[in-house]
Order: sequence, then structure tokens, then C-alpha cells
Amino acid sequence: MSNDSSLLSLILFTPLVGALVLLFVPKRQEDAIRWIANVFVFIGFLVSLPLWFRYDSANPEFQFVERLPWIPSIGAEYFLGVDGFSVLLILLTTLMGVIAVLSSWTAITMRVKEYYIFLLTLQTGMLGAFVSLDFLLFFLFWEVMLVPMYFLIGIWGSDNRLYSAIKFFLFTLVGSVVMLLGILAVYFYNYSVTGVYTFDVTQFHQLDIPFDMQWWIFLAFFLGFAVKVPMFPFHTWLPDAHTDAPTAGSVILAAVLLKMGTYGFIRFSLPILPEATIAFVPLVAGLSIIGIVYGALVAMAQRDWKRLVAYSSVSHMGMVMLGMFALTPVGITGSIVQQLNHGISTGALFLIVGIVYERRHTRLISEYGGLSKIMPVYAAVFLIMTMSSIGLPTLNGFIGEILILQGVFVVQKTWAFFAASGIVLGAAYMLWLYQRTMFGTVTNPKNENLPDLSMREFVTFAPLLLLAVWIGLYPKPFLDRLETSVDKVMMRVDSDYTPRFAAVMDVDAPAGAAGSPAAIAANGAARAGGLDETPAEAVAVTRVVAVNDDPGGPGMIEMPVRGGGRRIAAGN
Amino acid sequence: MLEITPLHYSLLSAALFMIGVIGVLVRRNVIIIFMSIELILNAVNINLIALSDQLQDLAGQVFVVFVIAVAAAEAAVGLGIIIAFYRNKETVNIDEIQIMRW
Amino acid sequence: MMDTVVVPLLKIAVLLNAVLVAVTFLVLMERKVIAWAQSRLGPMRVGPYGILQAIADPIKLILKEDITPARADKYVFTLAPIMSLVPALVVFSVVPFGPDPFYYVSDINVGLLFVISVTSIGVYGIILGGWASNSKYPLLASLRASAQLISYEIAVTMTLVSVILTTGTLSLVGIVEAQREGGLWFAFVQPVALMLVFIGGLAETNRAPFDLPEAETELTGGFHTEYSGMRFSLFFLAEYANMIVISAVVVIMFFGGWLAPFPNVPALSFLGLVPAWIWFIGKIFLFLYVFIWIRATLPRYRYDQLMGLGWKVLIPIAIGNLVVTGILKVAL
Amino acid sequence: MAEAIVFWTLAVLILGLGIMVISARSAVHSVLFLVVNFLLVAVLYVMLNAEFVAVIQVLVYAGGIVVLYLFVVMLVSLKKAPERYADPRRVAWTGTLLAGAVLLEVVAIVVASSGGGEPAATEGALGAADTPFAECGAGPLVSCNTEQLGWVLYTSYLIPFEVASMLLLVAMIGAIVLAKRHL
Amino acid sequence: MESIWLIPLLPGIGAAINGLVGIRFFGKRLAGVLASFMMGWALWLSFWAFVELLGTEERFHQVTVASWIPPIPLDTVDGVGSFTVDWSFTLDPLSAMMALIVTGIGFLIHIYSIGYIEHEPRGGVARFFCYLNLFCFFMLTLVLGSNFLVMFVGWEGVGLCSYLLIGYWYHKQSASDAGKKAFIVNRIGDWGFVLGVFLVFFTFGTLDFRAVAEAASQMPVETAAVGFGVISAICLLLFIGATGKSAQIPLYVWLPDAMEGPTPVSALIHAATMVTAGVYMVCRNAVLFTHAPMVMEIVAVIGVLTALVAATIGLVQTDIKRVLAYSTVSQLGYMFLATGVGAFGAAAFHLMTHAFFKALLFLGSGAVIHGMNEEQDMRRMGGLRQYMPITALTMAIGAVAIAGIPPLSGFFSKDEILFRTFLHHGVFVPDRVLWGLGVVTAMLTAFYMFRLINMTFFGAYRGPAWGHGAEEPGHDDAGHGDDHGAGHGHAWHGPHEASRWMTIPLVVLAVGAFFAGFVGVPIAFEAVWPWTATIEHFLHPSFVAQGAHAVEEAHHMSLLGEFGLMGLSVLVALGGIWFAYRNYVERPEAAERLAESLAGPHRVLTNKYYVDELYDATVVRGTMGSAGGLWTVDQRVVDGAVNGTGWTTIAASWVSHILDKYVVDGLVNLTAWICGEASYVFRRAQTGLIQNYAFVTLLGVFAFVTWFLVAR
Repeated sequence: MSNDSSLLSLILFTPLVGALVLLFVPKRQEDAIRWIANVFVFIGFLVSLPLWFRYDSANPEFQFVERLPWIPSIGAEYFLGVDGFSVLLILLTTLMGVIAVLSSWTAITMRVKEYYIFLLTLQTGMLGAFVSLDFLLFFLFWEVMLVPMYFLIGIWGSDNRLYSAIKFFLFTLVGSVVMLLGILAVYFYNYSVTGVYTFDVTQFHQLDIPFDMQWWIFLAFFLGFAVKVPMFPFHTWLPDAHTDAPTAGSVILAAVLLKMGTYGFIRFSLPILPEATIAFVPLVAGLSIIGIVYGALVAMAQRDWKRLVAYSSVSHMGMVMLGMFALTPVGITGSIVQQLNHGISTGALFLIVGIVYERRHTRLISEYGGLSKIMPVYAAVFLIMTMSSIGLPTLNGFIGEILILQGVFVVQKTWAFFAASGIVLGAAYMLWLYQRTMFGTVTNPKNENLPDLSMREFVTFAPLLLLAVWIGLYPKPFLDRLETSVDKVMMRVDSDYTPRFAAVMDVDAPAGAAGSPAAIAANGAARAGGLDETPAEAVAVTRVVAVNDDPGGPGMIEMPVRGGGRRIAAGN
Repeated sequence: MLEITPLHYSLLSAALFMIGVIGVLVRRNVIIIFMSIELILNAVNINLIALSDQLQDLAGQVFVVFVIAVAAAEAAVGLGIIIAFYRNKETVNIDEIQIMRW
Repeated sequence: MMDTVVVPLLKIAVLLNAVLVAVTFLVLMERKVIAWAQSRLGPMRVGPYGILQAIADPIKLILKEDITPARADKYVFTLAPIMSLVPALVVFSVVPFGPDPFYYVSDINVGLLFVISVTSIGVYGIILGGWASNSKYPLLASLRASAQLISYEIAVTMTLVSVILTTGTLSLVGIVEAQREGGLWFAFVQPVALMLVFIGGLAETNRAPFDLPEAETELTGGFHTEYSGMRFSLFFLAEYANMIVISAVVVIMFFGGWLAPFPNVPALSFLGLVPAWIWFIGKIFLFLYVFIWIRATLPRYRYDQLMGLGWKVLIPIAIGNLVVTGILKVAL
Repeated sequence: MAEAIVFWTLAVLILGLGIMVISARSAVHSVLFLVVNFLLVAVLYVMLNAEFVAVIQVLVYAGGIVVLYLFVVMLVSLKKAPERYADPRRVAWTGTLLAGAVLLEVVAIVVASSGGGEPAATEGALGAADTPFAECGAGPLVSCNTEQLGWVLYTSYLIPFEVASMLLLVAMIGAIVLAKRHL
Repeated sequence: MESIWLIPLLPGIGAAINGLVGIRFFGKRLAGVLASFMMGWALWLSFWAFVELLGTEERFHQVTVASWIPPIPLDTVDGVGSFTVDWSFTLDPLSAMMALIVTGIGFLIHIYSIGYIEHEPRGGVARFFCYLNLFCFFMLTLVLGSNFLVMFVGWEGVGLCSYLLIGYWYHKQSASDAGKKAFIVNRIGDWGFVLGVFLVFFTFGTLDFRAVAEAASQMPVETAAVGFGVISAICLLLFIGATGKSAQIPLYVWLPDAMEGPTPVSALIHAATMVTAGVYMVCRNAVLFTHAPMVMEIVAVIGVLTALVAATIGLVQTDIKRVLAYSTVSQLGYMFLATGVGAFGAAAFHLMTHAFFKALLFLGSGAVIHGMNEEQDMRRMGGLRQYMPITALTMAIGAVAIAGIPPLSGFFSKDEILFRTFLHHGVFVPDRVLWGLGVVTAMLTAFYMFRLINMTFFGAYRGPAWGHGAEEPGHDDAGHGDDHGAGHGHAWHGPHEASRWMTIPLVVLAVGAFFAGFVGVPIAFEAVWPWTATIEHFLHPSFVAQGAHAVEEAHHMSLLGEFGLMGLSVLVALGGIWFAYRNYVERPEAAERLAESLAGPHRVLTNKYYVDELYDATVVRGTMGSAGGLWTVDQRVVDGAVNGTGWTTIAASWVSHILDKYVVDGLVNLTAWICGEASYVFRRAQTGLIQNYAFVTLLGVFAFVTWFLVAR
């Protein structure tokens, strides 16, 4: 554990070192450049693995903290640290980085050196945003990400790349400028309260900003993050950027960059501005639901394969946002898991498009058809990823969707109703896409001799397939890592909320009182399920009490909330 | 006349300097012009050394060291330019080197 | 007046004569050694074992007709051999043959720098000789020779700096004293520097295997093709004087100058009975022998290989040596 | 007395050689005169207790820079006379007169300003006293000039020294780039 | 019993092996044998689990393999609950029976498939068995899962496998269309199902079937008087899911199309197992449904209507598999009718017998199609009994069974349903109406089944002629494409009996279809057959909450009445059979005349009541239209706003540009112009002679020195 103190910096700067090394490689040595980039990004992945094993999921504090002065005159610090959210997203980032770099081996033949340098720089930018606990540092990395992405789209993109690149850049920039205003507002408010100039996010998490101010700051953050997510009315950069970006760019964009927005919400908006968050729930949820249905419907109308996947992203990210703004632990957990899932499945779908695009240089769905016969392994991979994307149980997408929808359902049933329509529409557009591209007979003679996946290409998919099945069958390790972090957010947005880590400590301490009904109920509420028999009985007992309390009112679907024993007991 | 003071060195220096200046003004061979410039630099150096001795201050000598370094650099680059020019124009006559005037 | 003018003048006279005589015998030595190396006898006619050849040769050279080529620059043509020889001889004014001031003309505090700078003047003789001949081959040869000289001078100078770093003085006497005090010849402290200086020395004196400027097959005799008689013999003298200078420098820098070997080993203290200056001259001749030996043994380099060796091998090694020395100096 | 003899001899030679440098018809001769001139200037430096600079003068100027000039003169072996063409607009001779005038004026100033006769030697403004070599003897030939100079150069003038070395590096690269036919 | 989780896992392993290595490396026979072996093993385990279950008093066993979703606090209606799901499996009478059906019939169909699929190319065979095994994995997960989400895993998984297997011949447009349709229609049902699951958790704080049943049994029954409460809502939502999976009105449309898949698939998935998942799910949640009588009524009505509608459509279909498909829909309607009237045991009983005879019929039809070289149209068959006697005999047994002729299995189960329906007192629907519709359907069933048998096996041969390899038969199998190339290697030698691989399962199933009914003999036969209603007694614990040991209600009426009803249904069935015999065997032209005379209704029935067209016009076109519309909106309006902002900015910048160029820059250029003009004057000083410049410098020095000289 001795080198924990610099683990995050190691993770953060490994890709950047790779980029610097690449600067010194002659540009004609293309294979050397590719090897170096791959090796560095793979090392980056390896050094991030300790996060998975060493992260203590029982510890609610930020871990692996590094703290050095940066700009002392304004109180900005080089302050890194991770919790459950960022651990998972960092691992996703490093993994997708490996995949993106590996997938570019044959796809990029022009300006190879610059390409990899940008890709590696982008990697550092993204990681930086996830590990920063200093708001200004976060903002710095947030902006750092933009530039390489801009060039990746603008130089190595397809037909309409300049338009898309500029659109992407301006959209994000406008959002982030407004966000910066919000950051400064929090910063100065913090100063007025504590008298200390700092961008320390953990300090911000303890602020009680007056509601009016929260409202405006939330709006500012919302613009910045919602553009990145993207939420419904701000989504139009996404299809363009995705469509025109090179494959690796799309993969990174979908798998990681979009998570920046949602990560921003959960790291900053929710804990810093809890009251405003609650006030904005209807708006955000409404936009999310519109996004789900709208994205799915528009995806259905696409003739361009990549654009279809891009619109499906809009739909999925709507789901993520909805889960988060349900403000229930299940919803937030599901929202994070769904972010991972979206990274995995949509990333893979973009890779899938990229593979045929590299072979055929067209993305029109009508150009394809019957590929199952020519590229069976490819078709199988595509099928699994399609299923993952539409949330088939035993694959990852299901876990996220079910958690989100369950979390939303207990808050507002109509939201869940409309959001769940996404699973029908999702199946419709994905299966239709699959049918149009994979099934049928080969009608286009150009497709007759397409080679199936090469070993390298398969290797890019293998970890994604593995993860999809792993999360689908046994998501517990992922969910466990989120537990305390979700609880911390929940404690901010819901003052009555009893965090699980606290409950464990409390219940363990007064062992003598375990016999009392309150303790049993609290135990049931806090640590129900698992392998013990308690929950079923507890539920049954509670039901008896509940029924006795309320002799069957003529309520329709909305059952009145009865004053059952559990909430009171849990409050004790 | 028999007592050698820094004044004498200064006068020597001034005279050498002016010889250099005249060389710069009169000769048309660029190489010789460069050599004249070296003469000028030397004249300055004499002055510096003499005054350094007079004032017992090493700064003068340090300065000379720098002057020599700069002279070396100037000679290297200047002669490089002459070679390059000669290669293209087959001349080192300064009166024929005036195409950059506009 | 006696100490400042007469004694030094006497010393200079003795030294000059000694050097010039030594050179004539050096020529004989070279001919003999090479002959033996090639299983020949060498000069045997004049005197016993040809010893008097050393006197016959200069006489022959002086008596030969001294030709000045047409359209040659007469003054420069005459000046060149002189400019070649004079610096070689001037160097001896600071070479210490023994520990006392009696054994040297002067000991200046920038002695080593003086040696380097004066030898660097020697290049003019070669360039001007080649140019003044108004002939193609000598001109080419002189350009080659001067380029070679300047290139290797850098390596040698930089290597010497690392020796200076270890001693902390530029005075030649001081350097030898430092070796005495350290009880160790710098040959063992700075083996890399020794190799560099010796190789560089070979090149600076235009000796085999770096005798490109005199490559008969390519340049019909080098920069002094057009020279004959006395003026030629001056060049000849200069070359051999330079050899002695380099040997002297190597001995002073690396082999303890006038010091007897292993002065700190009591069992070998009897070596101290031999006078210091004899040790010094003996060591010099040892190296002169090595010079000749190498000429008899090694083939000649190609010109590009020569320059490549100088710039791409010796200079980097010299810099590396300097850096390592500096680091060790600071660290120890 | 001896100093005066040496000085006047040197002064006459230096100036004479200087004039020869600028007036020699052959560039090679110019170079030769220049070398000798520099060597004499070096002697002048020795007289002024600046042995190190004197050696450097020989080593760098005479042994390095002027060799370079000689090289260039030879490389630029002109088939046609280098000065065959003179631009009608040049003002060389006026310039010479002007230079003479300036020289006269300067002499006037110098002579006039030294009216006080013996300039007061301000001992040790910056020099021996400040260096660790203050105990060195002040003999004309055996002194600590080099050590002191080195000390000052590597302490007070370290940054200028580094800048100068940078300048040399740049000049070297520049010269190579300029002179090489194909990079 | 501890290892019941192995039952689903074994076919899963088989699927994995076949999928990962089999497709590339296994031979046809090896792939099939491996898959069948896994199924056989699973059957063996199920059987032992069943036997062990019989040995226990509690008749309930639950195994938790691992935690799936660890507990996360979540509000429920009663306060903070804990959302957690385990990978746990339950063995109780219902799931044991279902596991036996799935593994048993699945095993037989695997064996049958070895023969059926042998003309496919090598990789295709392994792929087929991979899918088939995967299906069994999911189906067993569905029936054994002990909570809603594990069941949902199977629920969705079988949908996926159904999609894959229907689209097995993916090069056929119709096949891939049908697969997609099946999946999407199912998904619509799942929409409801998932919401139902959420509501279950929200209401009960758990998803475990048993816990939910316990809790629900404590709640009041939501009769019409109580009102449409939360349990009713749950049940309705769950039932929406069931309509999707079990092909009930309004989501039945996918099942007939699903016949595009290979016939064993139709037999296994679309007859015996998957489509009964809805029925199973309703039975599994019997406690919930009994607490929602209004929803029960809806279930019953939907069931009987589906039964009737599907039966009427089945009357006129000419594709042998489509007839069977509509028959399946119709029989599923019966099962829902049974659940709707509270006869969960009867529903499960019918589910079992139906599994036997419908699998038999499908496999038989598969044998016929195989023997006829992929001909499916009954109008081009006829008289086949002489060519394929075993198939004819076994299919006839199946047909008799489904028609409800005693003592074959269908009689007992169907009669039980009708009997219970007769006794049922509805909430909204008048008594006996459901029963009446059921009886009519029974008659129609008998008719269309024997129409099928008669058209296929009796009468004259109407199919294409065949030669000895010289002449290709005139049927159209181009759709099967190249995959079927192996079948083209030899010429068709006329209708022939299927291979041993296929006939043995037929015989086994025929025996099952014949005798399976004896586990559920009506109580009326107590006098002659002491083991009455065995299956109902056996299953009963699954349909009631554990805590409430409610005594099984006795459904009795007078013995005479009971036998009367039985007689009536047998008579009705015989009537149907006679009518079919008369129209299709005795006087084949009679049927055509009948069709002509009733041209209008006939056309409606042939076109399946235009339901597909209706859905296409409304749902599909509506969705696609809104998709296209929204895309236009996205491009024009949303993106238009963005680009409009961009254009506005550009326009503003252009205006500024003009201003800048001609006004601001004009001044600058004026200055420059003045300088430029002036430069013509001063240019003369630029001689290009460096020495002149130096001279000027010197002049400056001179001036300075002079000034210095003069000034001081």
C-alpha cells in the first residue's frame, strides 16, 4: 500500500508520458508509434487495476487522496481522490482507452503520430476530470479534453467533419463557460462563509447554499453538464460528432466523454446543490423521458448506421439521467451501472460499425445485409452487444435498466411507465438494424468478400463481451463499490436518509438491544436480503401490522403511505 | 611618453578601431570586411584589458572572453553566409550583394 | 639581468639544439625501426650500423636546390615552413624536464593552455604551404590536413580538460607534482583520456594511421609536394618536433613526467637514483617508439572514416569522459 | 623603460599590421597580417597581466577564427578579381576621411580628459579581493589570473556565460545549416 | 434437490460448448448428441428432484446460488425497504412438473432434431443445437426461478432464443421478419410485466414469489366491492406480459408468423414450453390473482375469446403448421380460461397434456414436411398415410387427444376446464357464457384438427410428382437458399417415412399423449378409478400461500350433471370430427362449396380478421411515422435552432466584417497608403550598399563625438 499515495498521479500521467514519448519518435516509424501508443495505454490500464482491488468499499471517505498546492494565491490545489463512482469510471476509461487505441491500428493511416498523441492526451484529460477533487482542476481537465477531441474529429473524421468538430467544440464550450460561472459562484460563496479561498470539492459538499443561489448555480451547472450528457434539447451535436468522428473517437466519445456530464451531475450538482436538485427533478426527469422516447424514435428513422447508434446513445443517456434524478439509492446505483453499461455496449457498437466502415467506407445501412453469412463471428459479437444494448437479462444492460426503472418507479409511476417504453422501442430499432445488416441474403456484391474479424479486432471486443456477461450475471462487486458513495449523495439530497455504512455501525454496536423490534426492523431495512431469512419474515410481519393499521381503503393504484413500523424504526 | 598609461592603450585602441572602420568602409571583399570587423573587436578588447588592469577589475577580462565568444559565433555564421552566397552568386563583392534592398 | 635574460637564452639555445639533433636521430630511428619491423636492416652504409645517416641526411637536404614554383606566392611559400616549425619549438619553452627551475625555461600558470594554443598555430604552416604552392594537390592536402588537425584538436583539448579537472592546475609542473603527490600516474586515473589524447596526438601530427595529408597514392606527397631542399627539411623537422611535443605532453599528463616509476613502492626506490630528466627523455623516446611502431603496423584510414572517427567517436567519448570526471570530482 | 620600449614597438607593429590587413591586395596576405596582429595583441595582453585572455586570444582567434577565414578565402578561390565592380554610389573615401576626423576628435577628447595626468588606480574594485585566490602572488608571469577569472566567470557571470555557450551552439548549428549543400 | 440449479445450467453449458467450439469444430452428429446428452442429464436430474420432492412433507425447496443484486435501500409503500435479488431457484410441485415437461419434451425434441436438421450444413447444425440448448437453459431458469427477476431472466431469454430460432434461416426475409416481430411483440408485453414487477416490489418490498404470496394472502380480496386495488393493478400488468408471451389477444399475432422457424422449434417453443410461460406465470402467482377477481375475469374473457378467434382462423388455414399454430393459440386460450375461473390446477393439467399432444402434432407435421421435401401446404398433400404410417398413426392419436375424445389425455384436461368454467360465477360476465364459448371452441377444435388429418393423410395424393433423380419436383424451396444445399444433393424420391431419430420421439410422445390424462381423472370417476384428480392435489400447494392452509374447495355437482357435461363435450367433438370427415374425405368438393357460399366470412378468416393489417396500419406505421417525423423535427427544428444561432452569429460577424473592412480598416489603410506614397521619396536612400549604411552610422558617431567635444 506504500505507493497508494501516488497511484492516481501514476494513472493520470501514464498516457501523457506516452504522448510525450511519441513526440520524439520519427513520424515515418508508424508501426513503432502504434506499438508505443498501445503499450503505454495498456500500461495505463494495468496501473489503474489496483484501484479495483485496493478500493475499500466500506470506507465512505475519498480514497487514494493526493493533495499538493497548485495555485496558492487563489487556493487551487492539485487535489486528487476517488470514490466508488470515479473508481468505476476510471477503470472504464482506461479500458476503453486500450480498446480505442488498439482498434485504430489499421483504421488510421494518415498522420499517425499526431493521432496517437491526441488520443493519449485525451485519455489524460478524461482521467483527470474523474480524479480531480479540486473544482478548478476538474474544469481544467474538462477543457483539456475538448481540444484533442476537436482535432480527432476535425482531422480524422469523415465527410462533414469540420462542421461536426466545430459544433461539438462550440456546444461544449458554451456549456462550460456557464458552468465556470457557477463554479465561481460556489467559490465565492464558500469564501463568504468560511473565509477561505478554496476549490476543494469536499468542502463544497458541506456547504449550505441558500436556495435562491442554489437555483441559479444549478442552472449554470446544468447547462454545462447537460450539453455533455447530452440531454434532450442539447443533444444535436452528438449525432454529428459521433457520425463524423473516427471509430476510436466515437468509442471514446460514447464510452467516456458522455459520462463526464453525468459524473458532473453526481459529483457536483447533487451534493453541492441538494435543494435545487430536488426543485429541478421534474424538469430533468421530463427532459430525460423525452430523451428516452425521442432518441429511440429518431434512431428508428435513421438510414446511417452510426447515426442510429448515436441516437440510441441519447436514449440511453436519458435513462441514466432519469435514474439519477429519481434520487433514490437504487436509481442512482442503477444510473452509475448504466453508465458503465452504456460505455461497454455503445462503445462496442461503435467499434462494430467501425469494422465494416473500415472495410467498406460507407455507413449506410442499405449498403449492407446478409453479413451473418460472410462474417459469422462478427455477427455473433454484434448480436450479443445488441442484446446488451436493449437490456436482455444476463447481460449488463438489464441490471442498469431494472435498477433505474425500479428506482424511478417508487418515486413516480408515470415516469417509469414512459421510460419503460424505451425497452420496446430499443428492441425495435436495434433488431431492425440487426435484421437489415446481418440477416437476409447478400444483395450487395461488394459485401461478398468481406473478411471476418481479425484476431486483433476480436481482442478489442473480448474484454467488452466478458464485462457484459460479468455485470449481467454477477454485478455485486460493482454495486458494492458504489454503496457508500451512493449513500453519501443520498444523505445530501435526503436528510432523512439512513446510510448503510452508518446503519451497519449502529446496529453492530448495541448488540444487547438486538431483540427489540426497532433493531430488527432497522436491521431489515439496512441489511435486508442476502442469504439470511430475515427479510421475508420482516416483510410479512410488517404487512400484518400495516393491514391492521389501515383497514383497506378504497384507494386505486396509488396506495396511501401507511405509517408502518419500519420508517419510524429506521429513524431511531 | 615613457610612462605607459591606460591613455596610451586607449589611443592605440582608438587608432586600431579606426583602421578597422576604414577597412569596413573601403574594401569591397566581404571577407576582408569581416576581418576588419575583427580588428575593431580587437581594438575594443585592448581597451577593456587595459582598463581592467588599471582598475584591477576582472570584469573587463570577462567581457573580453565574451567578446571573443561572440566573435567566434559571428565569424562562423558570417562566413557560412558568405559561403552560401558565393555558391549561388560566384562573388564576394559587397557591391554586388544588394538584392535585398527592397 | 643574468637570471632574466642570459640564463633563459642559454637554456633556449641548448634546448633548440637538443631538439634538432634529436630530430635527426629520430629520423634514423624511424628508418631502423621500420626496417626491423619489416625484417630489413635499414641504413647500414654511413657509419657503424648507419648511425651517421643522421648527419648525412641534413647535409643532403641543405645542399639540395631550393626550388620555388612559378607563380607561387614567394613570401608565403617561404613563410609556411617557418610557421610550421616555430610553434613546435616554442612549446618546449614550457616543457619541464625535471623538478627544478633549472630544467625548464619557464613554468607559466597556463602552461597547458599555452601548449595547446601554440600548437594550434602550427596549422598555418600547412595551410599556407599548400596554398602558396599554387598547385592543386598541395592545396587539397593542406585543406585536409588542417581540417583533420582542427577536428582532433577539439577532442584532445576536451580530454585534457578532464585531466585538468583532476589536478586543478594548468601548470605542467603542477600537473606532474599532482601525480607525485597522488602517488599515481594519471594513466591509471584517466585511462580513457590517455587513449583519446594519444590517438588525437597521432592525428594531430599527421602520423600513420592518420597520415592522409601525405597520402602518396592520392596526393602525390601532400602539402609539401612542391617543396624541396631546406624548406622541405623545415617541414620535416616540424613534423618530428611535433611528435616529440605530443610525446612530452602525454608523458607529462599521464606518465608522471620526470618521475621515476612507482616512487611509493620502497622496493623500487633504487629507480630514483636515475636522474629525473633521463626518466623524462626515456619516456619520451618510449612513446616515439610507439609512434613508429604504429606506423609500421597499421594501415591508413580513409578520409571520411578519419573524420567520422574524430567527430562521431572521439568527441562524444571525450565529452562523456569529461562529464564522468566532473561527476566523480564532485561526488568524491 | 622596458615596458615603454615593448609597448611602442608593439603599438607600431599592431597599427602597421592593421593597415596592412586592410590594404593588402591578396586576401591571404590580409589573413596572415591579421594573425600576426592578433599574436602581437596577445603579447600586449600578457603585458597587461591578462595571461588567460592572451592565451585565449591565441587559441581562439589565431588558432580558430582566423583559420576559418583562411579556409573561406581558399574555398572562395576566385577566378575573377573580387573587387572588379564598384558601385558608383559608394562613399568609401569620404568615409575614410570621416573616420580620420572621428579619430582626431577622439584623440582630442582622450588627451583633453587625461589632463589630470596620472589616473588614480582604484585598487580592487572587483577582483582579487573578492575571489578565494586573494593570497596569490602578483608576479607578472606566475599569478592567479586564470583562477580568479574562472571564479568570476562561473559565479557572477554564470548566466551570461551560459547564454554565450547557447549562442555558440546556435551559431554552430546555423553555420552548418548555411554551409551544407544538402541537409 | 440441492442441485436443482444444475438443471438449467446443464443445457447452458451445452449451449456454451456448442456455441464456442461446436460451430467451428463439431460434426453434425456430435453437436446434436452433445446437446441431447445435456438435456438427458437435465431430465434425469429433474426426475430425481421430482422424486425427492415427493418425499418431502413441505413440498417446497429453495436454493440460493449467489447474490445477484445486493441489498440497496429503497422506498416501498411501507417505508424504506431493501431492493435485493438473489440467484435462487425453487422446487415446488408446479416448477417440478414444468421442469419435467421442459426437460422431457425438450429431450425428445432434441433427439428428433438430430434427424430433422441433418440436411443443414455443419456449422448450422451446431448453431441450431446451441440455440436449442440455450432455450432450454432459459426456459428452465424461468420455471425454476424463485423470484420475479430470475423468472424475468428466463422470460426474456426464451424470447431471445425464440427470436434466434425463428430467424434460424436468417437469409429468408420472412423468417427474420417473423423473429423480429416475435421479439418486439413480446417486448410490448414485457413492458407491462416489468412495470408489474416494479409494482410488486413497491407494494410488498420483495420480489420472492413465496414472500409475495404470503404477504398478498394477508391482504383483502379486491372484489368489485372493494375496488380495483393495487393487487389488481399488479395482476393486470403481469397479465399483459403473459398475453405477449403466451400469444393472447391482443398480442397473439407473432405466433403464427413464428412458424417460419424449423419445425422442432415450433414444437418445443411455440407449442410445448415457451408459450405456456404466461400460463405458468399466472399459476405461479395464483395467490395474487385470486386476490384480484376482476382481473381474473379479464383473464378468462381474454382466454376464451382468444380460443374462439384462433380456432375460427384455424378453420381455413391451409398451411399445416399455421393450423397447428392457431390451434396452439386456441389451446392457450383454454388455459387462460382455466386460470381465469380459478382452476389453476386444470390449467396446469391442460398445459401438460397440451405439451404432449401439441408437441406430437408439430413433430408429426415436421415429419410430413420433411417427407414432402419442405412442402407445407395441405392442399398439395393427401393420402400420405400409406407413405408414412407411423407419422399418420401418431398424429392421429394427437388429433384425437386434442379433440377431447376419451380416454385420451385431452379429454380429461379440457373437460376439467369446461367443467370448472361451467361452475364459475363471474363478476361481470353472465354465467355459462364462457362455458358456451368454450364448448363451441371445442367443436371447432375437433373440426380443424381432423380437417388437417384428413387433408394430409387421407384422400388422394395431390402433391407433386417425383422421378428418379431426373426431374426436380415442382415445389418451391428457393427460399431455403444455399444452406439447404445438402438436401439438393439427391433428388426427391417421393413422400417417405422419416428416419428413426424422428419416429421414436413421435412414438414416445404418442404414448404420452394417450395416457397423460390419467393423472387427472375427474372425481366423478371415483367409483371406477380410485386415483382421481391426482395432479390437482399434487399441484395445490403451489397455488396457495404457505401460511394459509386453505382447504381445497370441492367442486361438485350432481354426478349426472357432470357426466352430462362430459357427454356433451364428447358429442360436440365427435360432431366436429364427423363434419370434417364428411367434407374432406367423403366429399372433398363440399368444403369448397361451403367456402364459396360463405365467401365473405371465409375471406375474413383467411386474412385472420385483418388484425395484422390493423396493427401495421396503426402501431407500426404510427411508430415509424413518428420516428420519421421526429427526425425531421430533430434536423429542422432542434438542430435548426442550433444552426440558426450559428447563422445568426455568422451574419452578425459578416456585418461587423463589412464595417471593419471599409470603415475601421479604411483608416488603417489610409495611413498605410500615405506611408507607402511617402516611401517613394525615401526609398532612394536605400542603396543596398552596406557600406553606405555603415557610413551613415559613422556619420552619426561623428556627430555624436563632435557634439560631445563641443558641448563640454
